[in-house]
Amino acid sequence: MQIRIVQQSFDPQAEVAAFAKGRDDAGALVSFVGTCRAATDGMDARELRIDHYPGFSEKEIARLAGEVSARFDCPDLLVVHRVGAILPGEAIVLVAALSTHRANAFDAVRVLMDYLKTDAPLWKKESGPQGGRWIEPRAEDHVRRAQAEKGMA
Amino acid sequence: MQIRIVQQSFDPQAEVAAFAKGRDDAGALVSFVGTCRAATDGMDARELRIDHYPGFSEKEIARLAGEVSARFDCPDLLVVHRVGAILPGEAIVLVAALSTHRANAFDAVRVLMDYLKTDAPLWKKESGPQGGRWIEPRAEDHVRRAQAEKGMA
Amino acid sequence: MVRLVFLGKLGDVAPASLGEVSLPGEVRTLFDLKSWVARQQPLLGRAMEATPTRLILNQAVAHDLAAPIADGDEIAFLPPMSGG
Amino acid sequence: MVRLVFLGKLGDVAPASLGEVSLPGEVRTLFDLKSWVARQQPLLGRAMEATPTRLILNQAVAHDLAAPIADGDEIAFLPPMSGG
Repeated sequence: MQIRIVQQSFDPQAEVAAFAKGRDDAGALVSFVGTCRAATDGMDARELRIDHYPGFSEKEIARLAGEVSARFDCPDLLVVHRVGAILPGEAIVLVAALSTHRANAFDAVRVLMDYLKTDAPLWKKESGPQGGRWIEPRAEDHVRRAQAEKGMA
Repeated sequence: MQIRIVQQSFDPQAEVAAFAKGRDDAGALVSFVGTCRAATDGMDARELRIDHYPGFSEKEIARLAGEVSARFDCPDLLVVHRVGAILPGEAIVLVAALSTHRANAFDAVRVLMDYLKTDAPLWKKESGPQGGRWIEPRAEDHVRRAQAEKGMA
Repeated sequence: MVRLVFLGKLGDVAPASLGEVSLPGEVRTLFDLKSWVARQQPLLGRAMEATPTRLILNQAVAHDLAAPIADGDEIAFLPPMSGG
Repeated sequence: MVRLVFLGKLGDVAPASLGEVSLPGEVRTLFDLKSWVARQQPLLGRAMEATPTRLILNQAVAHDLAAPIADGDEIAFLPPMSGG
């Protein structure tokens, strides 16, 4: 399991390539990349800023990943989460899983993303022409989190 | 929608990078890579060979991708499928989806993989020390295909 | 003359000579063709019996084996698929 | 002296002067601390009331606000998270 919080822009495909390199024992690789969008909810987001709580954020993300890894028997997980000021087009989060079975890898990546949305100690602020606003999980994120918990993911 | 059948080894992360390049309108990118494993089901697979039916295979995969794309409102799909002789560690299949919503992208990639396993006109043969054997979809592949069809994926 | 294509495990037992064939006059439909192929090549006939085999006529799935075949057609014989 | 950390929207309204504070003797628990902070900085107090705020004591989630605080502790105030 590899968990990293990074301050600088990162190349998600290069991360995935490094993660999967030499792993010809695992036939299935699933990855998710969340990218800073040019426009969100009709707002022209010029910049995103993500706060973290050094030490605690890493530890909590590792705990969430550990839960998901155990539940789906998928030890090979990678999480890279960007913090700081992020521009449109830059990657925010990467979650990847390697497994012998594709169902486990799909479940692990999807559920871990659901967990991160509501439970990762990170705080997102969008800044645009109308000023800034802090983003909080939407009702659908909580619903998804609850479904993921119950195994309906 | 991009569908490609390739005869030569390909770099799945480079394909995903090219697919997602400049797409800062789509926040979610999900990808699946299936790789030729060194060992399958206790058999030491030295080489995999995949036959295809030129023209028809591409057309059928495009039809399956079109169905999935419409069902999950996810027009941006990429499928790269290797054919010919494949060595352990080489990518066999890449499916990727770009979307504004992660749920759609996850569903599209997962269900398209389920479809490809049973319905893509491709034929896999494993060759190892004990000789060759043609692979047919397993019972679980058909179950997954039926579930995917019914929206239980 | 018609062109025949045998995929997967059927390709392993189909001789190259079946690639381009002149059919006798009584072979008019896909059903006739399948029976004729099985008679010509018993090994291939048994392989087609042992596994569900779909026929593709000019690159389109043939749902009706009563479909007629004509000179210049391409017919493919597909055993169960295993992509992905 | 204790170290206080305010995250997200709470960080926007917390003055830098709250980063390192000497607490009066009657501030013994996390509950006391939260009330004291709200009295010192009414804007921050209102922000904490308006949104569910979790307290973290020395990098561990504090489930019990009756937990005592001691010299050298680090306490973080967390509004709802939004990762991923």
